[in-house]
Amino acid sequence: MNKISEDIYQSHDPIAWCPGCFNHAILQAVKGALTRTGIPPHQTAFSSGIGQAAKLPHYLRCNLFNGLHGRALPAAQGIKLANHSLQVIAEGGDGDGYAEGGNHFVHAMRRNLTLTYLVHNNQVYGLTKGQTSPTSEAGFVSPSTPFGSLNLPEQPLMMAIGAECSLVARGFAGDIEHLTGLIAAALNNPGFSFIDILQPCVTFNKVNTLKWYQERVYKLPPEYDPFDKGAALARAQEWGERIPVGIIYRNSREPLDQRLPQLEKGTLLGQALDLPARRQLVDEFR
Amino acid sequence: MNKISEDIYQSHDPIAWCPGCFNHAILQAVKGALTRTGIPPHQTAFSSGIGQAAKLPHYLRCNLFNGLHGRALPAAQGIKLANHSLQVIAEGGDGDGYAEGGNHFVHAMRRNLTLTYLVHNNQVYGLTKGQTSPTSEAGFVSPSTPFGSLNLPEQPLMMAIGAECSLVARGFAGDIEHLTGLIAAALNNPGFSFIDILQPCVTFNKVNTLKWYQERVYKLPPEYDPFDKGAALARAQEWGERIPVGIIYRNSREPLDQRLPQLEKGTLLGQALDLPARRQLVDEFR
Amino acid sequence: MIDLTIKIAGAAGQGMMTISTILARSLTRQGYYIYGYQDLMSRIRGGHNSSAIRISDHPVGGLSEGVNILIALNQDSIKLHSGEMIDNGVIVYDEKLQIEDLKILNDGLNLFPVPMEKLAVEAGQNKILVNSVACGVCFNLMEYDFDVLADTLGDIFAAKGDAMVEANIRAARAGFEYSSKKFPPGACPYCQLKAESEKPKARLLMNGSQAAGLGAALSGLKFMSAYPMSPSTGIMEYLASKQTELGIVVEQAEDEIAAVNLALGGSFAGVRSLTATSGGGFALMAEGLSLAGMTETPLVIFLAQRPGPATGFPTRTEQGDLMFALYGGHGEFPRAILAPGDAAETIQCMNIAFNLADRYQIPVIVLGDQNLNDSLWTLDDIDTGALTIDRGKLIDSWDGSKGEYKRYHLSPDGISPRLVPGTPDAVGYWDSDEHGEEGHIAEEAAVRLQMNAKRLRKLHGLQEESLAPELCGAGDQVLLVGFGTTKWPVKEAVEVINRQGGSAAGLHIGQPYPLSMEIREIARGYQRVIVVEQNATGQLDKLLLTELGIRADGAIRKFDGRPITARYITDSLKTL
Amino acid sequence: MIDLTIKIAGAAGQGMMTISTILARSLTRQGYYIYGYQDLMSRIRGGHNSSAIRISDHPVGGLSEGVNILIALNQDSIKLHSGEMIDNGVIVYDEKLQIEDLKILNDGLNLFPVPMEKLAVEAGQNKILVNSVACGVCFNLMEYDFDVLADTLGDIFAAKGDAMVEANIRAARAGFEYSSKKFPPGACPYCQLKAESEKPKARLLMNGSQAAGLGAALSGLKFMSAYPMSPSTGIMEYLASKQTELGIVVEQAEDEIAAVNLALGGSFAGVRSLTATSGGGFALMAEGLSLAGMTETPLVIFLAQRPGPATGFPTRTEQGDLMFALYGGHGEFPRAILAPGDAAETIQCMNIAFNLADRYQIPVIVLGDQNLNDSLWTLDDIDTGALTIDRGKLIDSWDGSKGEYKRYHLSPDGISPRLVPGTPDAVGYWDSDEHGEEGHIAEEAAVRLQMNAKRLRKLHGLQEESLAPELCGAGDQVLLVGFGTTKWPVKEAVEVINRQGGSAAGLHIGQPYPLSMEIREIARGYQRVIVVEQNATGQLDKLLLTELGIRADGAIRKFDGRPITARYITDSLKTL
Ligand SMILES: Cc1ncc(C[n+]2csc(CCOP(=O)(O)OP(=O)(O)O)c2C)c(N)n1
Ligand SMILES: Cc1ncc(C[n+]2csc(CCOP(=O)(O)OP(=O)(O)O)c2C)c(N)n1
Ligand code: SF4
Ligand code: SF4
Ligand SMILES: [Mg+2]
Ligand SMILES: [Mg+2]
Repeated sequence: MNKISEDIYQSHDPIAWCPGCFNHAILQAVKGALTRTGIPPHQTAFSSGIGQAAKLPHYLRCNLFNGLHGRALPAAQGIKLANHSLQVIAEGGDGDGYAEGGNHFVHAMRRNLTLTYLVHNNQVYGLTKGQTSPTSEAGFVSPSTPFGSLNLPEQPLMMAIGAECSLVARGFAGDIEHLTGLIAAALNNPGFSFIDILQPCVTFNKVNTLKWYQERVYKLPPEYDPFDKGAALARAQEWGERIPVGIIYRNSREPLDQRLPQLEKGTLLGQALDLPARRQLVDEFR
Repeated sequence: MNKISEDIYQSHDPIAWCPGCFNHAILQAVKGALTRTGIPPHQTAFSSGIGQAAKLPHYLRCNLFNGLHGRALPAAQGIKLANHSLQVIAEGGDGDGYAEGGNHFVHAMRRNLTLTYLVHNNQVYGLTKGQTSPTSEAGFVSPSTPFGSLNLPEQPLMMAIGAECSLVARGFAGDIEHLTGLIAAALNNPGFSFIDILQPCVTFNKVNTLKWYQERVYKLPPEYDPFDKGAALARAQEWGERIPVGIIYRNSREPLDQRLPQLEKGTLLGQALDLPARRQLVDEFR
Repeated sequence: MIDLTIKIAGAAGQGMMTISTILARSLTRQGYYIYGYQDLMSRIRGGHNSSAIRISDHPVGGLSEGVNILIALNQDSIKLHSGEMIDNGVIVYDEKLQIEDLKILNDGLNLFPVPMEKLAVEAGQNKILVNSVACGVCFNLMEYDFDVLADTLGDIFAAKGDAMVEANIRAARAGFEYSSKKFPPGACPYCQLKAESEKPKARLLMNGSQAAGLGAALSGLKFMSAYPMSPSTGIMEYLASKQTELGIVVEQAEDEIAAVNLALGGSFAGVRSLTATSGGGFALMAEGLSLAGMTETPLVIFLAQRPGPATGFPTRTEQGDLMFALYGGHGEFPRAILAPGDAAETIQCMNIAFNLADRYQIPVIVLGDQNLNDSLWTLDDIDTGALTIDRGKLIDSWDGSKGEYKRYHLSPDGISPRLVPGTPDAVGYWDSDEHGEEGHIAEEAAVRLQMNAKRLRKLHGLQEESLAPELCGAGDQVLLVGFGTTKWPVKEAVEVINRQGGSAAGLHIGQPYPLSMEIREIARGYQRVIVVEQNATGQLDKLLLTELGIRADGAIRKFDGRPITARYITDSLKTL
Repeated sequence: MIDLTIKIAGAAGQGMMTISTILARSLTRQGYYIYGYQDLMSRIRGGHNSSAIRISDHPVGGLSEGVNILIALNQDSIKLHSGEMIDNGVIVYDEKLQIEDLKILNDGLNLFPVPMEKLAVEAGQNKILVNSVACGVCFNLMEYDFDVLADTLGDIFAAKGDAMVEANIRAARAGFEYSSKKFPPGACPYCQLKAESEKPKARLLMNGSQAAGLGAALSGLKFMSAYPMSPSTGIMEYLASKQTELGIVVEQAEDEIAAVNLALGGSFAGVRSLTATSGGGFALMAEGLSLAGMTETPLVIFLAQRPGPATGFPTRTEQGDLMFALYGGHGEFPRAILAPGDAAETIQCMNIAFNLADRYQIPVIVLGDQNLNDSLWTLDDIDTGALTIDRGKLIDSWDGSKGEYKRYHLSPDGISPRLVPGTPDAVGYWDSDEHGEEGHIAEEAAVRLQMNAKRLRKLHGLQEESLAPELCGAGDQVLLVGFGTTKWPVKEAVEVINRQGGSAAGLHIGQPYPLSMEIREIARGYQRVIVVEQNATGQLDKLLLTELGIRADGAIRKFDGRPITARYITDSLKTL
């Protein structure tokens, strides 16, 4: 498989992120993982929301549906159902995925289609200039919460494990190599794979900086068993002094794309229209 | 407090539910709990969505904002923020709360305003005539899933505990007395209280019938400690042979309505407008 | 001319729909035209519902004002509907009902107590067989061949097993025979139905939701996502029941926002995709509609209207969302709106909708309403061969020597080649921001002007091929103009007016946007143009003015949630 | 007449806004009128942004075509903006920039390299002080009193401590002095600004978002919920910063659907509530808007338009959502739409909006756009006493002897007493379904007709008190009609036309719905009515036709995301 080199993913679109932003690192990890898994650009289908994170696929050679803020997942699932031979990747920020798109996240996990969902979690709204996001720390001061956020930060990993998400991981944009491995694992996983990626925003998040993360982030030990749900729930709650990264949870749920009888004969896209069968429907109304 | 009798909650609106429906039981439990906690009708504020469940407040004497399908919680929170002296109760079905309104559920728990959220979970869409709901069992056959539902049913209790909801309970409409107690506990709890109520739908759900529930439902033992999150996560996952009812989880989070400095002097509604302070704003633009 | 109305009334859950379906199917097979309207409350049991079928030897599509036979399944029904009866109509009711207060009734009415429940239980130990007893009674009153009914019962109950079929036939026969004794042939001429002399035609019977689903299936639909909402749910339910058979995926979404974005994803991936909803759900789809406009993603939305605002009247009818369909979604982008007036036209419109969506890469809205979606309609046979599938500029190969594929290539007609994702040697960027030809985010004023113009340019083509309106009636004084389900009531009103010495014509607009220029030409030929629509604010009225400069001379509007009738139109016209 | 434009250009993040704010505030205090426009890209760093301020001794509200002074913070700026300069304008840039390719420039231009970065570092070891250096240079070029600048710097940086204040003043002085050497008094007359002779007026400077927030606060707002979306976010941010001080709650919602329903909840509970958004968010609020209509819940929505469809141009301007504001939401219900043309009018409109919402118990939409919301505007002082608070039929006591309280009591004007929940001895049912007077779900046709009529009846009162349009210009041939932020460019265009011997007048519509009948009367007085608007499809044009029967004789439209100018209007008019 590994006949592919990274530069076949080169896009012509000039990058519009801040210099030093860790989105650049995520971009590199995505390219690395695609290279490693050997997926050619034309077989990819990215679906992204709106925000800084959601711009990522423009900086890749790929098929892209860059839709609405918060709606990366519904579009991604429509794509997968229509053509499950595509490698589908949904991408967006924490505001995009956990605020505006929160409902779709929960229900996408229930459906469990084979796709990879990458959330650039910078704990802030980047593109709209620094407002509080669902994952912002309690007390986070921002233009929308000038006296500090009073809400409990959302716990996406707990939600995902609770919803029996097929693969649940946390990545760190400060460690490209490790992140690349996680994304590659997600791309290879049959079912819905979710990676919450800790991403320092150098412009608007002065709390959760690279250093802040570096002091806390640790890799799950090799003996850690992600199939152990109890252990996973415990690790998912670790936040503060120590923050685990790696594959926190996985299970063996069979993905919807392998369970729908309609997709046994091939993709919806590829299957010839059985017009005679369709025309026979008419007779039922006689 | 208990000077109030149940008939002060009598409404003039004729009930439009099916005969034998367990919504009638829930109505009785709600009236009972209001009576027990001594809340007079004019101090209530119900907010409900759309569906069979959401009709309940019409059959009570209460203040009611009967809004949109899925939007009981945002309206309820707006009411509470505007006048936190009201006893606010949000009410709806499983489709209403977990499908259309899923995003609000998650974020309402993050906010943690003092209000009670009652979900009549009949595992089906009643008002629209029997389609699959987010909590329908895998394999559930309905007009929208004639070959059986392929999705994993949603686990609202896991979500709620994961989101650190202040009080998480499961009730059973087949046991009015027990349910009344749960609702009364919720009404007395400072913070967001959530009760998922198992409600047999005698018309459309032929799987999860009264008998089905009666064979499975058991009450949490008196020694059970709802403050133990690990234990709560374990109980929340019990479904199948045995289904626990009672207060599964609670914590001591301080509710938002007690943390907002703006509400210290009284309700927003009640506070006099400080017009001079407002007019002083003008000078900042000179 | 045969024109007979049977109304079945009772509490929700008593089976009115079953009776009307059995009668309607039996008579459609005999070559009659049927229109069947469901008058429902938004509840599952109790309350008061009714189901009316109108039977005729010429096409019908609206209620008449007189009921010939009323099957009253409960006491209330007699009180509520006896005023609608023709002078000497027959009211059939169970003999157990108390009828003291029926003295208020018109003397001419025939009150016909039948021991329906008793006959049902005798026939099969099951009260539910009352439905078949009632059908038997009707068949006798209509003086129609019992075997026709027995055949239909056989087909309808086949899935429930032979015993069930036989019990139903027994029950029906019991009703038929009981009735025969009381009403010998010729006793009720005003209920009589003559077997058509000609050989029965190959006609079809379906409701509008089924027609929409069938039309989509025949047009190559492969993916539908929707969230249940009356009166649109039937479309999803129909297609869901056929999905494994046809290789279609029907996905119930978590909400309407997901539904529309799922469909857009499917369409991006290259398959024909559909969503369906009613006003409230359409409101939630407005952002997705705008996204379809910007990304140039084909999309068909079936919008089954019901009276609003908000939850409104969930089980009733209105045409109150025309302007919302036209202006819903932020920003400016091209779209098309179709508004079929019956089931046959619905099938055609679905076909046109999918072709327009693909060819122009735009969202197309098909407007239905509760009357269209829930009513039963007779169709002349469908010529499936005439339904075409034109995918427009969809391409699944790319010649790299032509350079890079550009999703938004600027073309004279505003439509760019649309690459199927997965095509070797090429990728496509579809973008919700303003973008350049290659589909990346753009900021320049010049690019904006080009791309906005490119998108809006599609309106020229759309306008040119807009569906011609359907003109009926030879009069030349008054032109009654409507869209959607006013079609048949207007037609019937025109016939009545002209028969009574007036001079009217009717114009049915099947495509409210863009409007055909022909409408302007036609309207010029009349002294008065009267716009007929089912809303309070005159939405078609406004549209005719802004789009074609037609200033109507009068308006006939109805907005009580019940379908408009020819009589309502003719009565209103007298006051104008 | 003083009319001077300074443009500051560079990459996002270089501080153009800081410079323009310092200059604008300094000069507003001196009694000048300022209009400051932000030309931004949708990114945080890099790209190309600019900020232009126009300074005049009479009110201004749009860009002029000629830039007097360009502060170029990077190379690109010179290339991109030199074409906009007046013949002998001054381009100020850091001497470190490469300017070989500046040969392309018009000979008359004054290229003025200043060691800005060097002076900044010298003044305070901090490159960011370049901003103050640039301000100093400008003040010299304008030949204006340095102390005025020093005062403003003192105020603006006060919060950052004395050291910061002093460093900024040092840097500004360095720029001022460096410039004085090169441009002695009188050298650049075309940049010169005369200190006004009269005593400076008590004028104010703010952007449109601040004006909206301030207007809401002055009108008794207590609750706001919103989800961030450019260009509306500033309203929430402004009010959030004042919330503890004023006893307001500002809640950032999880999405726009929550935002609108939170606000409706607040309003139901009896407090004045607001939400704000842009097109995409408004699309998501459409269902809530319809709910406000049905439940008769007062609601003010500030809709800050940006070019669509979909994500479109997030940081640019357009008036493309007028029809969506008018027809958004399913079903038919009354609403009002206001469209202020500047910050002062925004404050008034917010006040009117809250009063209309409370008095008619309806949703009121205030239309802004990126130009209104992000631009800096000078206001004559605000007469806060003139802003009234009228809560309409809000009641907080109930006399049980009058019988039960009925939320939807049928009244002649369509407006029912609105009980605050919590009022002893009474409860109120607010319902999203069609309902009877008591607020419970209803199904009857007669109730529907009554309630629909009750709601729509409010339009009569609304129409009668609709804001009168603002007429300017004494000409009587051409009437230029616009709404919202075309106000000042139209005004200026009218002045230019009349000055050049034409005969024009301008009409600004501050309330697009319902439209004032006066507009029809006024329009009759002109030979030609030309509609000026910032969209491609002519939405105001359509509105004038459907609502008032005014058929425009021509249209001037702009839709490239940049604000319209007087010059654009006069040039376009020549081609009509
Ligand atoms: C419906 C809608 N609401 C709001 C916005 C404005 N908006 C654009 S991006 C964004 C949030 C960005 O935050 P996040 O998703 O965390 O992405 P980041 O920029 O931090 O990567 C918002 C609110 C929008 N485009 N559409
Ligand atoms: C936006 C919107 N979508 C869909 C509907 C239609 N609808 C009304 S109730 C309902 C679901 C009812 O199911 P549930 O919430 O479980 O309540 P139940 O009737 O079972 O008590 C739906 C889909 C609606 N009213 N509004
Ligand atoms: S604002 Fe933050 S997230 Fe966005 S590009 Fe800049 S550093 Fe990255
Ligand atoms: S449909 Fe089900 S939930 Fe609804 S009233 Fe009937 S039994 Fe109850
Ligand atoms: Mg973010
Ligand atoms: Mg339910």
